[in-house]
Amino acid sequence: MKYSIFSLARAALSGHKNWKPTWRDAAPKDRYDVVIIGGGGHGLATAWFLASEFGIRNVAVLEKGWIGSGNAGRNTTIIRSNYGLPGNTGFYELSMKLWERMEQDLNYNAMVSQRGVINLYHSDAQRDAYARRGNTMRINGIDAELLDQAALKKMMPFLNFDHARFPVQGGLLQRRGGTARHDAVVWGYAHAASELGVDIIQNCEVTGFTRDANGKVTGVETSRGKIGAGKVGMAVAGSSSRVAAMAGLRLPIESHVLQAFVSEAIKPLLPNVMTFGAGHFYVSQSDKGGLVFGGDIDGYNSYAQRGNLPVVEDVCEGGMALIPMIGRVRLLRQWGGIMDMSMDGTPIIDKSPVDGLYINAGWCYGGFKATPGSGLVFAHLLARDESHKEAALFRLDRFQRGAMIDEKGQGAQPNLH
Amino acid sequence: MRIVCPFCGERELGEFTYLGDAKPQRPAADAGEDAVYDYVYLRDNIAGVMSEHWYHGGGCRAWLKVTRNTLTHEISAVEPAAGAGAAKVGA
Amino acid sequence: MADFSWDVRSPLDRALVAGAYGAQGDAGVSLTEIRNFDLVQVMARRGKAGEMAKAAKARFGIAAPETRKAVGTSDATLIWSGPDQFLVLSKGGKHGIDALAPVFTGSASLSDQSHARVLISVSGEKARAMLAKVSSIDLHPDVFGVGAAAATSMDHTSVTLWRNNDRDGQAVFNLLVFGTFAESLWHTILDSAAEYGVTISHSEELA
Amino acid sequence: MRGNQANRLAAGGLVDRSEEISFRFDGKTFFGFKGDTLASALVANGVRLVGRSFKYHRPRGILTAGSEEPNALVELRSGARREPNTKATTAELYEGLDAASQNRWPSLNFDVMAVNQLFAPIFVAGFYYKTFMWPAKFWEAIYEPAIRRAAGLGRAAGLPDPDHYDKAWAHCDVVIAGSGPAGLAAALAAGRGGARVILCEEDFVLGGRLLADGGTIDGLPAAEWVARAVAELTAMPDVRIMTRTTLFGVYDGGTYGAIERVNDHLPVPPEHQVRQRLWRIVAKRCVVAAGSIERPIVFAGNDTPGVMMASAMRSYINRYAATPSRRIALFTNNEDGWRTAETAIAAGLQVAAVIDARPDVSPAHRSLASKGGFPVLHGSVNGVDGGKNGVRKISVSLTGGARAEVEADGLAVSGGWNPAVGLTSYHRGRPKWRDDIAAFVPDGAPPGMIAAGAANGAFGLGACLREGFEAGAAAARDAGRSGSTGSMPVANDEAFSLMPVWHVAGKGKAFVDQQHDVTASDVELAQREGFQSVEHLKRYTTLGMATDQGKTSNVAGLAIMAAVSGKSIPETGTTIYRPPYVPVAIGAFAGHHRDENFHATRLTPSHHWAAEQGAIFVDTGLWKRAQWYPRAGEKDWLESVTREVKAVRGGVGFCDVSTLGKIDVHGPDAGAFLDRVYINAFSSLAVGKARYGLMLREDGIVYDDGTTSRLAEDHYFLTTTTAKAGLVMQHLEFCRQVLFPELDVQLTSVSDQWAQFSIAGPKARDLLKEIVDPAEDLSNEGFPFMGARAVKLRGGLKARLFRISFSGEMAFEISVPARYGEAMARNLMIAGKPFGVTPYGTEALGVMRIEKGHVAGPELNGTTTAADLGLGKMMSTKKDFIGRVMAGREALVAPNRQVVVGIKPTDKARRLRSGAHIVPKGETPGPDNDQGYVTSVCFSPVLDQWIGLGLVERGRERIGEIVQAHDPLRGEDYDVELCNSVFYDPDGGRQRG
Repeated sequence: MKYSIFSLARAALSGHKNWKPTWRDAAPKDRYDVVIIGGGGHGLATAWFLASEFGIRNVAVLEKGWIGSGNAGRNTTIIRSNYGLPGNTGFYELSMKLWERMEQDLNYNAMVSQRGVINLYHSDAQRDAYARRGNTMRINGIDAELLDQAALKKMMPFLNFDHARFPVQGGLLQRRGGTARHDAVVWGYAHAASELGVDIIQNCEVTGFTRDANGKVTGVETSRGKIGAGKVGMAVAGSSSRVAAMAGLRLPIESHVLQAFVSEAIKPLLPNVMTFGAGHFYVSQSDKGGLVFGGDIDGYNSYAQRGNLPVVEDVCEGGMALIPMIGRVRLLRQWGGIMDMSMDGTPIIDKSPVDGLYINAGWCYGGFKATPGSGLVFAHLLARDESHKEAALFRLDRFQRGAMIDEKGQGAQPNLH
Repeated sequence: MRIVCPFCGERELGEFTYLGDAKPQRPAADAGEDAVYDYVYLRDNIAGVMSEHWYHGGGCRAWLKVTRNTLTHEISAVEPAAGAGAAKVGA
Repeated sequence: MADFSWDVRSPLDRALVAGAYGAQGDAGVSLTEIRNFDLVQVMARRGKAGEMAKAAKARFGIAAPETRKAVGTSDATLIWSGPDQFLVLSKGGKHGIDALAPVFTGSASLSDQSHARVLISVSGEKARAMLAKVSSIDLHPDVFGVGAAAATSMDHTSVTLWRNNDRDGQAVFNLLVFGTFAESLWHTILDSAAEYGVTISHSEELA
Repeated sequence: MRGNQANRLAAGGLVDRSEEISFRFDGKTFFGFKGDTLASALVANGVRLVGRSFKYHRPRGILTAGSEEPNALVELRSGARREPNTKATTAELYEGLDAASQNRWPSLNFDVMAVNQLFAPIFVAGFYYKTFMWPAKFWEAIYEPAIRRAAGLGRAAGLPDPDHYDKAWAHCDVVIAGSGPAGLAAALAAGRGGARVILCEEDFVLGGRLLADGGTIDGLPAAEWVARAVAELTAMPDVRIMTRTTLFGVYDGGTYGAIERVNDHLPVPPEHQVRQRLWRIVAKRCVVAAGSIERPIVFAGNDTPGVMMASAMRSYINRYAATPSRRIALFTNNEDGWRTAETAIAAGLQVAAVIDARPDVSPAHRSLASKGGFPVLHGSVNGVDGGKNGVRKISVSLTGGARAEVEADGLAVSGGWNPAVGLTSYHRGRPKWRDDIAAFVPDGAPPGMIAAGAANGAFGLGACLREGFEAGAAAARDAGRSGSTGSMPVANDEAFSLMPVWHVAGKGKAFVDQQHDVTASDVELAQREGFQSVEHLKRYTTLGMATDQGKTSNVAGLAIMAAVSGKSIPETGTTIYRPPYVPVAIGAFAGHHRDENFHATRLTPSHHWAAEQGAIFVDTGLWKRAQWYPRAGEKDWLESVTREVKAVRGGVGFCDVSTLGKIDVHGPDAGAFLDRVYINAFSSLAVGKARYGLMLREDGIVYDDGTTSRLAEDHYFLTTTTAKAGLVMQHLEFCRQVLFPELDVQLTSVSDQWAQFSIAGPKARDLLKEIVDPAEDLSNEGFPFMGARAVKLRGGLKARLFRISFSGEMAFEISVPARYGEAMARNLMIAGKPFGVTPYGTEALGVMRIEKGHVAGPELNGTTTAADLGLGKMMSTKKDFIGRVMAGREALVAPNRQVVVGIKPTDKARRLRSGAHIVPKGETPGPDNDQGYVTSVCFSPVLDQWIGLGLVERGRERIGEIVQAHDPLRGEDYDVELCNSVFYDPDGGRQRG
């Protein structure tokens, strides 16, 4: 059903008794043209693009728990396209353009808020690295501005300019960057995909793959029975290695815990999204009023979805060092998500060595902003059996060929990306 | 998390640095590119009990082999790397 | 021919201001920097732990610590600093690197650390309360008794910590910190101790 | 007494009437007593309206007496110390306390935003997902700002926090959360047993519910028993009692987080003291005796000021001698609620009626009713008639369908009790449902943790003491303490009978989550729209996401969800519990590490000397390094740096390079070891010689570089870059201990042992002769380029001397023990006077390395190979080394890679900037012709123009080509020439000379 202020007003008259479910809670059919494992943002977006862009509507999205129960529902909701290396730059901008039309595409308000994302620099070397990156963005038609300290003082007078261990010198600003309401993105894609006939099947855990004589994947075994599939796509960041292992694959990925935090809700305090350049801290304020912030991963392999105190302290130290006015704001809740940390910090969207199985993985902690772009290029790969041009470098074999896309220059050490 | 360093006793997480899975062994010089690729890039990424390399850089600077459950963070064993405390070897 | 002198300066030369600091009244913490000492790192060679131990016994008359302990002789303190290694703390060159080199030939590798570290002695009835702010290890008397030693970190900086003999009924903790971090860590320690009141001094004598 | 505390009882309570305290709420002055909370003082003064709700701005009062409070949130203090969303129920009263109500305009009493209530029919759960979509541009411009302004209750200070915080570690056998009967009993058992105990109590007095509910323990009145227990515990040296301290989280390995509000009960912290302290408590065992939280019942108007939890009402009357209401009605579905009627009567208050949902009540209570002269109505409250000034009338639907009305100015509600299952559930353990008490109890607690007493669903006083005592004794035993635990305190168990009632149908809004204005119909709507998982329910309605994390609302919410979806409550399940148990100030987690103390600071041995010279310092990692030494009359940094460079190139200068990582590599296999970690050979290096070395990561990418010297057969002195010093040490230890344990090699960091100075320039040797012992041969023959040896200095000081050059001039690096570093700087100035010696900083160092084409940080960026840097020939083919195999991968040896090349603007007056990209001349810049970028730049005094290094596609094959420097960020486009990266003295004659 169509959402608008009018339908809302109409519904109010009848005490909101007539709303239908936002998406159909479907039961599995015997067979689908495409089965997508993972009912997160990426999986649901992929299903919607398959149905809307490529006309493939006999699609199922299988979710082990409730949709959005993975990283889609645990992230810090930042969207941006300020990447510096070929492969990333174009892809994330493709995604950004899709964010900009998401509400109209989906008829669902995901609260996409282009309030600006600024990466602060604290040294000449950092400034130079940002200049290089910002110029890459501009060359690729992406908005970017290099701000000096004076401009920053105007824009964010609350930053610690006077007593900082590492004084802020300026920042790289992308005004089109910002935030979106993470759960609403999941529900919006579920809503729109469901309207186009996609089956969204919750509480359906994949336990194995069915293969034919040639080893081609012909479907999946699940906690709700066998489901046949022309093609199977996996979008299960955090658990990619576990699902791939069911098909006998080892991936260049480690699972790590990334913690995130939210403060008590307060009246508007922070105007945009900011990232500390001399410590592990980034923050934005949600429309509900909480400061949503985070920092670095805990640094050890983990599937526990919870972290430890040293990182909580490290992140809050960064916060206080950068914004001393948040000292009395209270941290309300801490949680953790499982990150698919790849060996170069860049995702993998490719056919797998196993015929019929397609991989969408390795998002590290950058998966949320990629949601629409990931959905489009993965749908493209599933529909056409060839990479979308903006995902052509996210190949699985790039590590064998030495064609890594390593923004941080940390090499095959996932916990440093 | 607390790790019982075989040399220093129980210490808090902040004194240690993580490297990763201790299972992959560095291939011999003549093993070839595929073997080294596998060693450098591919991981079992175990959900469960895993043997890992940790460095006690904030303490005695020993490299350790820690057996830890990645689902619960529970640590079941810690032993020194082959070259930590090697002065006792054969002595 | 220019004439000039080689005067020695501790990394705390400027930061350390002798006297009282922080809260008024009886000081709960007393901090003393001990200056100008010899410190040698002794690391056994592969498979030579036994020989190193023999050499140490012969030189110092006591066994070098093989576990987290500090042992003292009349003119040296041997402090465990990790597997197969210990530090020799002394004064006046008697156990300096040149003197010890021949002692451990073939059994251990020696490295001079005399100038790499700053030695701070912490005591007072609030010493443990203050140290609890910068050290994550358990300093309860039953756990960290006289002669206990630890290679650990304070404020993310490596330190060697050991407990000396008590002085007038109170525990004394000795702290070897890296020289280039010393001023920074010193200020952190002062901030941690301020609420208890501090007396600050420096000395040429090994406690 | 100055104040007229109208609702304060004449006697009783734990407040200290001898200490009257004045405080302000919304600008009006009131008085209370020491021992009050802000809430109890407001109650004593008859203040009922304390806040406005989140969405509808409905008037709200005080619901509870603890940290579960959803409504009575205030802005405490003012100016830079303003604390939004502070619970009046836990804020300790102090002289001059200043608090303001939140989320209202212009005033609490008259709040125009209350107009929102008119739109209530539209403002249902999730309404914003369905609208505000057109036109797209309007979201940031209009809709979102309006929503953001409306959201959030209190206002943060908006000024730097002036208070200090610190953090500390504590270690014990048993940590106990809560000092009620179970907590005190646990502490007694564990303490007597000989355990090291830490007892955390978030309140400022010990006793928990005993403070409000009393009782008899070991034949003593509860208060007296508590006093004795506390006295006994205080006498135990290894028992530490921490009041005003909340255990908020449990982490791996028995690490617990606790927050101590050291000075929040004072207007400002005393000098040298912190506001709050974060504790990391390491404990072998943990006893959770955090009690339980009484739960509301959801009915229309249940948010009216004057509606209060029954137990909270007892707290205010018994503990604070303050009466929330004069004529009280009680709505209960369980035995325990009746205590409030008893309390009210004992306090001489009127009981209007008891509405009990259960079919029958005990004879004792019947006689209480007749004595008290109030009716017992069997049924449920289904509506409250009242407003911002409180409750007037209560409507009751009686069992059997009849209706009744009760006149009362206060309504006490008891829907039963929920054990505080937070701490026990933080490791993803899910609490389990118990039908007999209709509540979730702990299950799957983290290792070493056990819940006792009400926190474990044992609600009787006797049971609390028993469970607490046994848990404490067991914890001590598990920790290896075998002392005798003495006798267990005993008390009677009250009867407990409850008939679950979650939601009573009625007209008007019935609130589940009062702070977030989530109503029963919102829960039903969520279910209707398919948000049936409890996590979906929470996220769609925001149920339980407010500052109380749903302590009073979660269970009721999922009970209602269960009812509408036809599932049982356990089937419906709970959401994931997350720490902290109570919100914790961000400043406390940061502690001492803020402002200049954010990170440690490393100082070079000559730092204070350089400061005296007026050096400008730059942060490199943790180091402060002299960047340049300005002189009077110099107009900018460039003029100073240019002078320093010219002084070196024309005479002699020196620079403190002690920040380089320095490592002693000892042992018979030291050479073999270095052969494996460097791409080039070191076993072949002669004693007395230095060599430049390059290290790769195992993936074939350059890791670090530096010169390493052989001081003896079995002793090398290795240097690393400043940036990588610590990491290289870790990497080398990994190689030594893990990869090559068979090698006999030892590593020691000597970074802090040596003060190292670079002495560079044509007159370097002349200056050095003044410093070193005349007996030392410094001639080119006696000490040639790349020589390395120990030398004696004038005055006998021992030093190490290296003939290495980063500047391209004849240069030496000299190392002296660090405490002589400052003397060395002074002596170089004295001895160098005749030669015009000039100290230079990192900028001049950088200029000279660029002029010489030496690569550094910007080129060693973690993606470049040895060949990219022009150092491919260094890779030995005769040995294995780290990174050898992966370095050969196709894409890493591709012909079109971006490689290091020199770059200079064709217009000599033009400034070159790092970060500018390189595109072919005449082409329009785009993704397809973006061929590289400028990595490092400087103004070269020698060439009298800006020059730089860059990483450019096939750069070395294109020397002489004119290309375009494209810098849209700074709006610049200009021509540059690709040139040899060695701009100065390419054949190296000067450094060998």
